[in-house]
Amino acid sequence: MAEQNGFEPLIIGFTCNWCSYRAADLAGTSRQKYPPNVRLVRLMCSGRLDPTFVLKAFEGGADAVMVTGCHPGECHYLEQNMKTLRRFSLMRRTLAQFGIEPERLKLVWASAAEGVRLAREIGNFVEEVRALGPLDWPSVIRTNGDGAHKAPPIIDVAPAEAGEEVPA
Amino acid sequence: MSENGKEQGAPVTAGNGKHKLAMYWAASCGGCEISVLNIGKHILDVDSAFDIVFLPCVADFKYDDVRGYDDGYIDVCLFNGAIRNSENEEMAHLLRQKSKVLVAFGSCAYEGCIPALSNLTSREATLRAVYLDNPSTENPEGVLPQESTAMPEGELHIPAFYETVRSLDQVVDVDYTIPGCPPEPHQIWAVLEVVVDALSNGTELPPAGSILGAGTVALCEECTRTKDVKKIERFYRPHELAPDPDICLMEQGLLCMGPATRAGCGALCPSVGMGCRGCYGPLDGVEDQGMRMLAAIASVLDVGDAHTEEHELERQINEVMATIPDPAGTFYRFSMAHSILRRAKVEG
Amino acid sequence: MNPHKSNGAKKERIGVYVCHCGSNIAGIVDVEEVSRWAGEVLADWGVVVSRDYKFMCSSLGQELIEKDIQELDLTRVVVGACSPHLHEATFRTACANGGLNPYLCEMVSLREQVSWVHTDKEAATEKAKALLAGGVARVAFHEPLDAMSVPINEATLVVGGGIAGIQAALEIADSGFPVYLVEREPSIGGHMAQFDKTFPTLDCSACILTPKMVSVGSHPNITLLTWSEVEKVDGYVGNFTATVRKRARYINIEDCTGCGICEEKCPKKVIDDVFEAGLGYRKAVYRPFPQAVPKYPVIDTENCTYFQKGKCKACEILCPTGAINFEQEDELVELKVGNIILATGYDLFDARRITQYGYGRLANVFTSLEFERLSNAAGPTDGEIVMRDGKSVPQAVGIIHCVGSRDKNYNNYCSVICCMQSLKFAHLVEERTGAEVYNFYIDMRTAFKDYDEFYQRVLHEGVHFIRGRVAEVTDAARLPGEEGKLIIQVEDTFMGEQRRIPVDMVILSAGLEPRSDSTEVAHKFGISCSHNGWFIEKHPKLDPVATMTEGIFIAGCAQGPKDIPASVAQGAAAAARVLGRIQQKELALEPVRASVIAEKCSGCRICNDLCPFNAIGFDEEQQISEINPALCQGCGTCVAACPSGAITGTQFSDRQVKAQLEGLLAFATMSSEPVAA
Amino acid sequence: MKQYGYYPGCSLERNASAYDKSTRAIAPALGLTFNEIDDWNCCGATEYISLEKLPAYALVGRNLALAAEQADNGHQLVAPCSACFLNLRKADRYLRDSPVMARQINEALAAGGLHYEPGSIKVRHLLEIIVDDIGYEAVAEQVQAPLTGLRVAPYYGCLIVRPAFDGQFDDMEYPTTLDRLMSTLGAQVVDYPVKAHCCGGHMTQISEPTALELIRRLLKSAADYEADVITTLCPMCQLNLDAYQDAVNAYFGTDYQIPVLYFTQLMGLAFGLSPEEVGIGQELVDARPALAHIGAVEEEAPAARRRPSRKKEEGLPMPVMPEEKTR
Amino acid sequence: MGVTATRARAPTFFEEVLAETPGGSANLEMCIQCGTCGGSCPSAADMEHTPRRLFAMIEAGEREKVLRSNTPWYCVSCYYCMVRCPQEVHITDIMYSLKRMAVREGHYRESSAASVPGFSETFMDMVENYGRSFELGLATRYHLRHHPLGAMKMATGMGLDLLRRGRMDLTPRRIKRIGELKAILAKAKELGGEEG
Repeated sequence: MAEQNGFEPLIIGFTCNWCSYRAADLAGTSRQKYPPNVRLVRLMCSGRLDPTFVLKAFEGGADAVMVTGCHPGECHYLEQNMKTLRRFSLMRRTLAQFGIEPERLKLVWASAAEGVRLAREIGNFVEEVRALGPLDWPSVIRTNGDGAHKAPPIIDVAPAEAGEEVPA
Repeated sequence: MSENGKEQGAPVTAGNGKHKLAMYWAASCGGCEISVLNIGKHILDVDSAFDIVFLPCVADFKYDDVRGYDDGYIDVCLFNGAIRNSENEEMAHLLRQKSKVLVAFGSCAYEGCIPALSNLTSREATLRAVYLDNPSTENPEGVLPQESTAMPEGELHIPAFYETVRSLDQVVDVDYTIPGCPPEPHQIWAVLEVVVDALSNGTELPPAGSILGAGTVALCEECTRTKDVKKIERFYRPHELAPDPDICLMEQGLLCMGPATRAGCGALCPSVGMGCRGCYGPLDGVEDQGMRMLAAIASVLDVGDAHTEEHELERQINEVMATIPDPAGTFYRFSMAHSILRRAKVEG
Repeated sequence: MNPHKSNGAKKERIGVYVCHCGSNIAGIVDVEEVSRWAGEVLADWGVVVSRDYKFMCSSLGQELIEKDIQELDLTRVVVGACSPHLHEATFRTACANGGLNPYLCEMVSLREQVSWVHTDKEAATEKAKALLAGGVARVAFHEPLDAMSVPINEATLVVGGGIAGIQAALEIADSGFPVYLVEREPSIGGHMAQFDKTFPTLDCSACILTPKMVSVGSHPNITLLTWSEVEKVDGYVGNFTATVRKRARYINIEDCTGCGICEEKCPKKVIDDVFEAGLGYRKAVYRPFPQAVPKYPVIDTENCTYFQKGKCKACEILCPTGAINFEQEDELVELKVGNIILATGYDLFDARRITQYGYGRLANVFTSLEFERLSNAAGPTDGEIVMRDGKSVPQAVGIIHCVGSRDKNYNNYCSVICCMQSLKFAHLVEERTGAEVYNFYIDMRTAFKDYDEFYQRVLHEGVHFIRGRVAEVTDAARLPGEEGKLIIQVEDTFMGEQRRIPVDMVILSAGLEPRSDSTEVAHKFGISCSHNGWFIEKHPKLDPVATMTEGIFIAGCAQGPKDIPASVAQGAAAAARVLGRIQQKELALEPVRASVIAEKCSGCRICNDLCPFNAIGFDEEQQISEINPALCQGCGTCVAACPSGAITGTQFSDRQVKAQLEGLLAFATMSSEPVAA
Repeated sequence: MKQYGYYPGCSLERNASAYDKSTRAIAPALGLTFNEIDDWNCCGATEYISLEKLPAYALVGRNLALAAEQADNGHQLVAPCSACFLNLRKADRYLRDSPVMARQINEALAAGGLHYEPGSIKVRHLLEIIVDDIGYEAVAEQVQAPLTGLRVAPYYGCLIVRPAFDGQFDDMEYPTTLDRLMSTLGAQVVDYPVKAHCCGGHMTQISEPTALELIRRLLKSAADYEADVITTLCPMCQLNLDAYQDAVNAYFGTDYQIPVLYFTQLMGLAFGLSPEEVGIGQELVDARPALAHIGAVEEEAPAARRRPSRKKEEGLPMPVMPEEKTR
Repeated sequence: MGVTATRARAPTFFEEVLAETPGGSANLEMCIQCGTCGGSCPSAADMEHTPRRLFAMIEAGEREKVLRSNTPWYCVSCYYCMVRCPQEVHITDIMYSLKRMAVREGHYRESSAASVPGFSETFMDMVENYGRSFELGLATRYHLRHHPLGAMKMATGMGLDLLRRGRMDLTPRRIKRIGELKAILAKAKELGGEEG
């Protein structure tokens, strides 16, 4: 993987509002250092994670995605993280079929008290992804896909009334 | 939205006063044409309203004839089939140029459909499968199609076979979409009726970009089976069990894409005990039919107790998830080209 | 993706504010650059003003936002500062003051997630930009929301009549509001009623507890339901409906005077595994103990001769007021309450699980609870500390700490009370029998007021302390002098040698465990409990008695092992929280909620079973699913699960998250140039 | 017929041939078929691993690989020797736990043209399958000559109950399965406290005094509880208790004469097999006098040895034990 | 597993011990010095240091003292310590690790258990040459080498009895494919060498 020297992975991390986001806060307040490659998105619960978000991250150029939440049995919404765990299992298998190494999708349980652990996990993950090399989906679509992707970016869309985004 | 699109509505007639209809098949199976014929007696209404100016399936038109038309000469073009090779792409551009209203007709043109499943592998692998590895293939010299072949008479050319199958709207602007594999005849007629009316009486055409000939909620609404709370132990392959005729198939452990699929077909497959395959595509606001279905399925698969030891928990869950042998092929059977990822990453 | 591509479609006017937080952020992140960049590059995305300021949370900082909203008529605000968990409220208020709906404000954490965790200034600044871009892209899709408010029913349900529950009930009742106190056993009092002395002051447990029990029994504002259990709970904060099963006592309490004749005359003697910890006996009709509240006995049908054999009725015949009623049946009562306090207490670790300590096999091995009864003046031996034979007084006694606690094979936590309890035992044995007493401990944990002083006192009394976790208790004599004794085998870690210490009696300081049914109870009340079964508080430090479920509070050992003072404090704390709610009369709820878009729902019912708070229902009429906003806690699991995109969630809609993702990735300076696959 | 792979181990070839003989003798009655692993090798006992790590695991690895290779009769491998049982189980468990070691061991096995997929063989102890797979009831049905009157001290030793490398089948401190099995045979079970204590293993070769003390503790306790015979399920335990009994007597000036028999021998006798058929006579401490007690009227066990009953006239009740409910 | 995480500097003695111990994690870093091991050990009386103490010494990096200690050699692998340990430290396995390290570095010679590895070595030769162990050969050969008197005892007393009752072979048995086994062990040693 010589051509990947100096490759800095870009990672999107999803956190739940109660455990893992607070773990990230704690990592901060306790000045735990970790590489800047991860950009966090806060959800209320890991159960909110629509697998579509993961694809959006890859499509947008993320090299990997980290899903975090409360430990099983300690979910602040009782058992919703179990749904996350199930989706995760199925998602990894599906992504593998798309030629995306399952290792690019990581699940980390972190309680609000585990700032140190979260920081360490992030550090390790960045190294794991560095070893995997870039995913760079845009170019997958370019090089493998004979043409640029034309799905309209969300930002162009004016907020509709109640509904979700308008049809592509 | 295309330039030509802007001129819609102004009734344009030629010679015999009939409108010009074209229908083309790119990478498709021909089912769409048959489905059009299946509109039954209305075929006469179509005939009285339209001149067929291009329809390779039934009449011997040459591409040059089309090239000869003025831009926008064709009033309505029903384009079915996905963009699999350079010929498909070329024709897409040509027909776009020549048509006032270009309709992505059927699942292939709309979202890639079965041809696009090959996006999960490479062009090379596809050719191998077809020309070399296929048990029924007799090809001792291992000849593969070449884009150009030198013959005594000179060079022969065939279209370039693309790595990735694309949907029509990924190549040219599309005015309307009629989903389905194939679109249901009654839906086809309903759409044509509107168009004919608009063209001849100047009535309002549906807003550009609309999906026509389909519902706005999921198939379940059309499905007559009784639905209850979902708690699914595991999934079964269709051959593994004979489903109860009245209960929701999913509740019986048969994977049904109905909840993630646009209504319009009248829930044909479920009505005969076969789970919906998803050919009418995702609903408004759902960007990726496959992932949405995945999320739903995984949420209702009733496995895993939070207090189990973590590895064991993982094992149990993976075990149950494994009852869906081919997730990508199942969830993206029709929408691969239109999915967010659009294809698999293939090394080399 | 090209950030400069026209976003003209956006008509939002967004204001961006980057906080220095003194040098906390500015020390690592080039805030001026970030704010300048946002102003220029993100202009396409609707940013009309971008400022940086020393302390955005200061009143001046907030005024900055308010002024801009009014003068530049901003429609959205993004603040890049600390964690939203600190100051989201602050800036929402600022927006509100400026006349903008507070929920149109988005916070980006540039301190906890950037400056405090990164060292490379350039990388940190780049990341700050990306995070800000995410916030700006996201905020465009925020919707104006109004906090929803629910009325609070004045009545409170307290579950569990131990000291924590008693305290909570009294606090609320004394403030003049109605309380229902539900207790599973025939009497309130809990474990504390079983004790003789309480550490470190050694004052008599009964003497301090009984008065409280009595006032609970007689309090005009307290409805006491003993011998009862909560069967189910419906509704949500402000108006819960709890269904309670009042098990038949077979006593007409309006006639019963509590004279105790029935108990006296009942021919059926049973071992009392609950109150006497299996060390004493009770009758088939009984009150656990003389000071029981209420004073009415219950008939235990499992053991009652009449219920088993169909004859006897001694109690009925001899009851002076004819209060016995064999026909009585369970009754279900519905309670309407606004708040619930769970004080369901703990179970004692089952010492038989540690086979090598021989409990249950070796007669003279006792558990802490057994010893409490043994040493209790009102106990089976009237406080005589004797061996299992009921007569002989032990010459040497070993007390083993941490039984079932701090042990990964059983419970990995410290049970908190055992050290002090063991010291108490040591003192009592020494004082009453003069026996040689050995304490075997791993660490002495005598935190809190006057505890270590008590340790000093017991040391002074000449009790032996051996630092070492006991390996086994055996009656297998090896050497002369061990015959007929219990031998405690242990490494004296200070000597660094294995020792075998012969004693007559062994007391196991068994740890505290969650109630065996704690998970079911948690489920019933819709709160969560940790993997070992303790109820989980909303915040371990800052919100110790609230739970994630609005209107449900926890107190005492149900939340984790603790001693009497701590339990009382929690009971009072929970009461205070509830009283606060009651006084407000109504409660504003965060409007982060999911809702079904009726016209998009096909009624597939995939979502119906996903909500642990039972917020999702099915409208048989219209054949579509619907969400009760008061029950919804806003986790969004159903939003992600709806296969037809018919459920949407405020504050976390698909579009908001996807937009944020695009923003975060739009300036992917991290990623190296695409490597052709 | 239940099929199992069979790993006798070195001891059962000679020193413990009585164990092997009696095991094979009772198998038919219980409907058990043992298929001996072809060309198995020593498990390394406690010695090999004291000097080498990888080779030690490779040594065991070969046996597992062979068992897997010859596993057409089921993937369960029975080891009557507790030490072999432990080594096989432990190796399998650690290979599962550490992929790195699994890789290395398979690299080594490859040198011998073998391969082992960790977890593909389930190692069971003989007692385990008799109790769990066959069951007490089935055993009871085979009893022709109940061991009435024989006071048997069941001795488990360590390695069958500790540590639970692959699921625990009995209490690690105070096991009861062999007790139940013995009472099923009609014997009077001696409930003595040291039944799972250590026999010293190879300590006899390392520091004889240490070993003899460990053996003495067992003999003393069994004697205190007036056992006629000690029954064991491990060749090493049998060797130490039996062959070193004289040495103990000599060293401590005691006079223990407690025969030590394999539980399979007692099962054989109860099933009506002749002493010869189950290899009686190979023990150094003659078992015949003790076995003469069989059929003798059951005399009361000394009260002191009994656990006080839960409900006594005077005195405080005892706690209920779980097994009191089950039994 | 902070302790086992790879580090730039050379591993400490503590880390070496962990690395030498097979399986998942030996949890030695979790030891809280409670003494359950020392209390449970049936041969603790004859040990120079209780296991607990040994662990403290390992933590303190007392390499020589630890590897010179007779403690590991007196371990009878009864696993009482391991199953009772409240911190799930793999004590018995660590004892084996220490034996191997002691032999590798020759420290055991200075221990009171100096002769012990001899027995193991003899045993190993047996196994490596025949594929099976062989009590008589083992015992006699070992005793002849280490305490001749013991050999006498073997040859006369107990040994003879065992022999009479057909419980001992005079000649060892060799497995069929001894070559295969030798190849496997050789490869394993080679790999072990790289690793160690």
